[in-house]
Amino acid sequence: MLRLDTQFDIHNLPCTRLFKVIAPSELIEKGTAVCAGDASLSDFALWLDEPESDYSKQLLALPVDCLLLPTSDTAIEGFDGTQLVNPNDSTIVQPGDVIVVSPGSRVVRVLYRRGSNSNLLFMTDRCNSLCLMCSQPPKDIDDLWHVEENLRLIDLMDPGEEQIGISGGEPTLYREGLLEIIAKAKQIIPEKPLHLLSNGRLQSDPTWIADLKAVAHPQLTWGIPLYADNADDHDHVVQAPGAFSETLHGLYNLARANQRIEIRVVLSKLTAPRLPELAHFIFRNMPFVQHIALMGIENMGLAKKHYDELWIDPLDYQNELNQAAYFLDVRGLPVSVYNLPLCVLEPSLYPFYRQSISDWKNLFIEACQDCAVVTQCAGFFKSHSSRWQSRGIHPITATELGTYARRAL
Amino acid sequence: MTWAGTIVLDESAYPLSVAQKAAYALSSILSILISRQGDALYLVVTPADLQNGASHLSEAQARVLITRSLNDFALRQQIQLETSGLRELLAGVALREAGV
Amino acid sequence: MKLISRWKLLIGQAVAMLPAVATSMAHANQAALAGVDWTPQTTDEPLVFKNTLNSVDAVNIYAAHRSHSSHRSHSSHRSHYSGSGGGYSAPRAYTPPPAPTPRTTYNAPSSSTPSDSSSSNLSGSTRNSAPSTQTSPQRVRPANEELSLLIMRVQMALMVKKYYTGSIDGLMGNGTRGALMAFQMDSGLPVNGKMDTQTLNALGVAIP
Amino acid sequence: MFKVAAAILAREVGYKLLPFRFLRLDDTSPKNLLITAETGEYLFVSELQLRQLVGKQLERGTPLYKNLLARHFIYEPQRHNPIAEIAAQYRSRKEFLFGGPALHLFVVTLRCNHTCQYCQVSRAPLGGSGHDMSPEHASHAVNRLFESPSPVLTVEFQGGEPLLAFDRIRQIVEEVAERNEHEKRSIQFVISSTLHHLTDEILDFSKTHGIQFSTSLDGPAFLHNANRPTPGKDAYERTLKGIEWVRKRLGSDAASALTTLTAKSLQYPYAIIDEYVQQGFNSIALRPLSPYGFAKKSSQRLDYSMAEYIDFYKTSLAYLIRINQQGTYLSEGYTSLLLNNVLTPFSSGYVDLRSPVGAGVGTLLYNYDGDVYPSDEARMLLEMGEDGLRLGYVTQPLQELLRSPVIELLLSAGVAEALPGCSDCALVPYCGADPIEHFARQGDLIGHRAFSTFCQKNSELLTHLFRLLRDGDDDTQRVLLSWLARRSLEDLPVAGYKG
Repeated sequence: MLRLDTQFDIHNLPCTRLFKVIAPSELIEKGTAVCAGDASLSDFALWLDEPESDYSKQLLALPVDCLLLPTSDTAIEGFDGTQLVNPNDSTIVQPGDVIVVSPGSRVVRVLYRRGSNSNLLFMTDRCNSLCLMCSQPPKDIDDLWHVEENLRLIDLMDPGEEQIGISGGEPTLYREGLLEIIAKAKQIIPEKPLHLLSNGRLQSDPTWIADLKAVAHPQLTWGIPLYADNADDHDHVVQAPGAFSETLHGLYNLARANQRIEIRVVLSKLTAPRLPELAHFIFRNMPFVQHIALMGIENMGLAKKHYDELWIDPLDYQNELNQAAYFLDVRGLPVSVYNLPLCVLEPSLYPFYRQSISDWKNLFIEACQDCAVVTQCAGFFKSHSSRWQSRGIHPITATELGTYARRAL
Repeated sequence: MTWAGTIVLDESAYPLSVAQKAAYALSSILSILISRQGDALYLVVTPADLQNGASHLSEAQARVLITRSLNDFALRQQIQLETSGLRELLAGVALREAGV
Repeated sequence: MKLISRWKLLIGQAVAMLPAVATSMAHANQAALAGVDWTPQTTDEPLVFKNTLNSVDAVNIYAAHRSHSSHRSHSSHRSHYSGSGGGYSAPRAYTPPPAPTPRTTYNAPSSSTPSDSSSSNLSGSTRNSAPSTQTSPQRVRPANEELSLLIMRVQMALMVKKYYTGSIDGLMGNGTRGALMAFQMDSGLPVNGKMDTQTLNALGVAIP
Repeated sequence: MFKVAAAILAREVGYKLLPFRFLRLDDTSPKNLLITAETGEYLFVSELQLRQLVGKQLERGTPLYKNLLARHFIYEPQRHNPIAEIAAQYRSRKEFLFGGPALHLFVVTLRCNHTCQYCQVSRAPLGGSGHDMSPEHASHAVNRLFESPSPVLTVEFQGGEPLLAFDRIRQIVEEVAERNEHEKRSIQFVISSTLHHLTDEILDFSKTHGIQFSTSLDGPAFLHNANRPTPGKDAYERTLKGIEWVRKRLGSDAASALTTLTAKSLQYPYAIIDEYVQQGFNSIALRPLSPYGFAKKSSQRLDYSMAEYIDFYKTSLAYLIRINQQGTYLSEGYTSLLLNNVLTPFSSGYVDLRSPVGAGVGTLLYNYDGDVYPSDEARMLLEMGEDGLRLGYVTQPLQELLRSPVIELLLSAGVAEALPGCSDCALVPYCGADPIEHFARQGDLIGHRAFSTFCQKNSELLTHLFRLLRDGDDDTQRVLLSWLARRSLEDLPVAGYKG
């Protein structure tokens, strides 16, 4: 449950900067090769956890632009670059991470966390839909600067094969920037799979086909939400008339561009009743999709406002979930169930269950204390509240565990 | 035990094509001769020659069958009329020679 | 294959070819189509679905589906079974992503306007108003800068190993060279005062 | 600014019909009408619902309304234009049109050691001469094969008993393999054989080239030997020995078998199926006797009505489903193909269930004498004394063969959607056109559907399957799905949405 931001005392920061945090030993060993792309010493925030040592003092001569002193309350003399000292929580920022700092603020944000599988290129707060359950409502602002920041962030990431997300808002609103980012990712971090969340509406413009074919990222997957097999229901969930039609055209254009596609369905009172029919629609009309993710709802943002319209106890849609998942599975379309506590799941669904909520985002509640499968359970979102709690939540006993395990064979 | 019956149709309700299709569909059990007099179609119905001596339909059964078949084909024609052109268009779009 | 045109024509004329029934549908066609934009976009290339149920052995589909009137091979049907009911074909290979990409709570840097920040020294260049889809070329660092960085890393490594107490300046001066030679001597390496591969390896300085 | 007025979403939208067909299942179910859309999506509805649908009286927003929308029976002009989806489904179902002939049959010899009464192929005695394909003709046929643009090719050797002309097989396989080094097609070799004449040499060669064997197993010894007389009365034993040998040398998947059903066979559905279980097969093909070749002449003794076959099929299917439920995986091949057509948007590629017709368009047969036919069956008609379904000679280029008047003739009777009786049939999306069978049975390429055994067989089998899909319990559905997906029943603890 590690947060992605904390506060430091920040000294001598002239402008917004991204820094790659690096410990001296790693700097010796790898130099700038610690970054996947183009980097120089000035991009580093040198991690000095013993700033008073002679060795540290001699390192002050290095032409790095920033020092990060996790254990110190005060800045040290003899260094004229930026210094980050006195963290609120010294565990948040660690060597290898990429951080962003801005003048006039104590906040240090981790844009890239070493070793995490949930790093994200955040594209924009803008969106052209307004989904009833949106966990982070869009803002109508000009935030094109994210593009530049993400391009720089790609350079400073570690090389390696962990997945990188691209999200928003709606990332395709900044089409040129998005394509530039995908192209740069292909060049700098080709070994990292990209997972791009988009509502697919703008891709109804067929000129995307040639652009995406030209970029030809080898490991890009589009995560596209589809909430119904008909326009009325889908458009209502995303609060945008015409969205269903646009998304379908978008999905087809992505298929024409040979893109990998995942369909994402957030389970709510609006989507659960026709989930089997939606599965049918997906198989008959878009069997080219690689994966269908059926996901429990997160009680964040707009979802809270629309509680009455959205909330359904997951116990009450297990049958639909079961019908949909096996319908797709038999027909060769891979299915996953995300974001539900294991104890509310129909045991036959266990083969599709993924422990999905990222580690910094999930939690377990009191009822979980005696549960035998906490280590395999996605748990709850951090935002969990009793209002959104299934009546089926209970500790799973060792006997019950046997039932699940048999299904998992 | 054979019989012959006649069914008279108003051609505005059951066009010739509908009567012909019904006759075609039932031809393994019934033989239906169609003729036209004014606005009316005359369907002369007799049991078909059955090879294996299977029992013939009664005239009443045949009437039920023919009426249902006529109504079905009339409904089909209505569907076809409403969707005519679409089938051809779909085939044209779907089978476009994408570089074949 | 010009045959395709012929098939299209035939399928298109899916009006029953009953004797004497061939009524012209031309008029009705236009009536039905009027008012609806059914004209597909010319860029809309028709998609063809790949079979998701037997994608692995789709290759043999014709062998498997040979006319039943002659001997036909079932082998492709069976190619995923073992003879007596062992392993069946698995669903399409797919490793689900470990987790859905989470949404971070993220706001613009507070004290600078977006345009300021986009032209800040994040990458040292001002963003073009019409960005190209190509990636910006990698900055080519001058060779002497590369060398200087390497020397700094060597100086740091020598410092950690207590051979060097001078400044981390990226210059191969006498102090650095002397420290290198001392390290080489203690490590049983050829004593030449040079940053050769052997020496860098021994210092734990990786070169890309 | 993103808020959408509920009034806009809920605005009045009318619907229009898309092309669809309906069929009465004539049973007591409240949903006894099958409606099928142009691309094979289907629903079961009641009489009233059908009337409402056509009469534009359906209430918007009901589950039925949404199902009809999602399955392309209706559309809402102001909401969404589904043409791209329908076109993709359509094209996927007709995908076989885009490749050219993919199945190439080589009749390398007419000689055979069997004297099967029902044999659909004419045959020559073992030592007969002048009944083998010449090396020159074989080379020409290989050229024709590669003139087809199809990226996937199947080369099937037939006879007679093709292993009696193994030298020719060797020549053809080697020439094909050599040319394929730059052609890079995906090519599968199959030999249809009794397996009585296998040798180590043949098996070595087959291993090298990945050749598979297809044989006939008509049931237990008493049935098989009765159907397939040999001088030694040991056809069953020799074929079983062959199957064992192939499995041992080439792997358990390299030998497959299918069944020919005589009137006698129809009395033994359980014995036949048990034999396949016992011999470790995973698939059985219960095919009725064909109206071709010798089988037609001896029909007095061997043939049976299609109605009798259909009864046999239903009995067999019920038994197969039962033993599958008990843990033995054995699928029925034709059922699996029909299920593919009903339950998926994909083309099965199966030659006899194609429209436009598979013969010629998808299949070519090179006869031992250099003649080229659109299918196996067309050649048999010739051997029976019929004439006229020959495409040409093996020395002619493929383009020329495909411009033959015979192809024109086949096509004019080979598009089911345009055939009388078929054009209104709700089963046409799953069925095919078989003008050659109609010619053989009725003397006319189009034929009359009311008297067509092809139509009787497919419509009754499909109707039976549709009833099972509608009414069958979860365990029955699971077995059918396990055949469709070729997955173990244990893999499918739940049948999932019925669709």
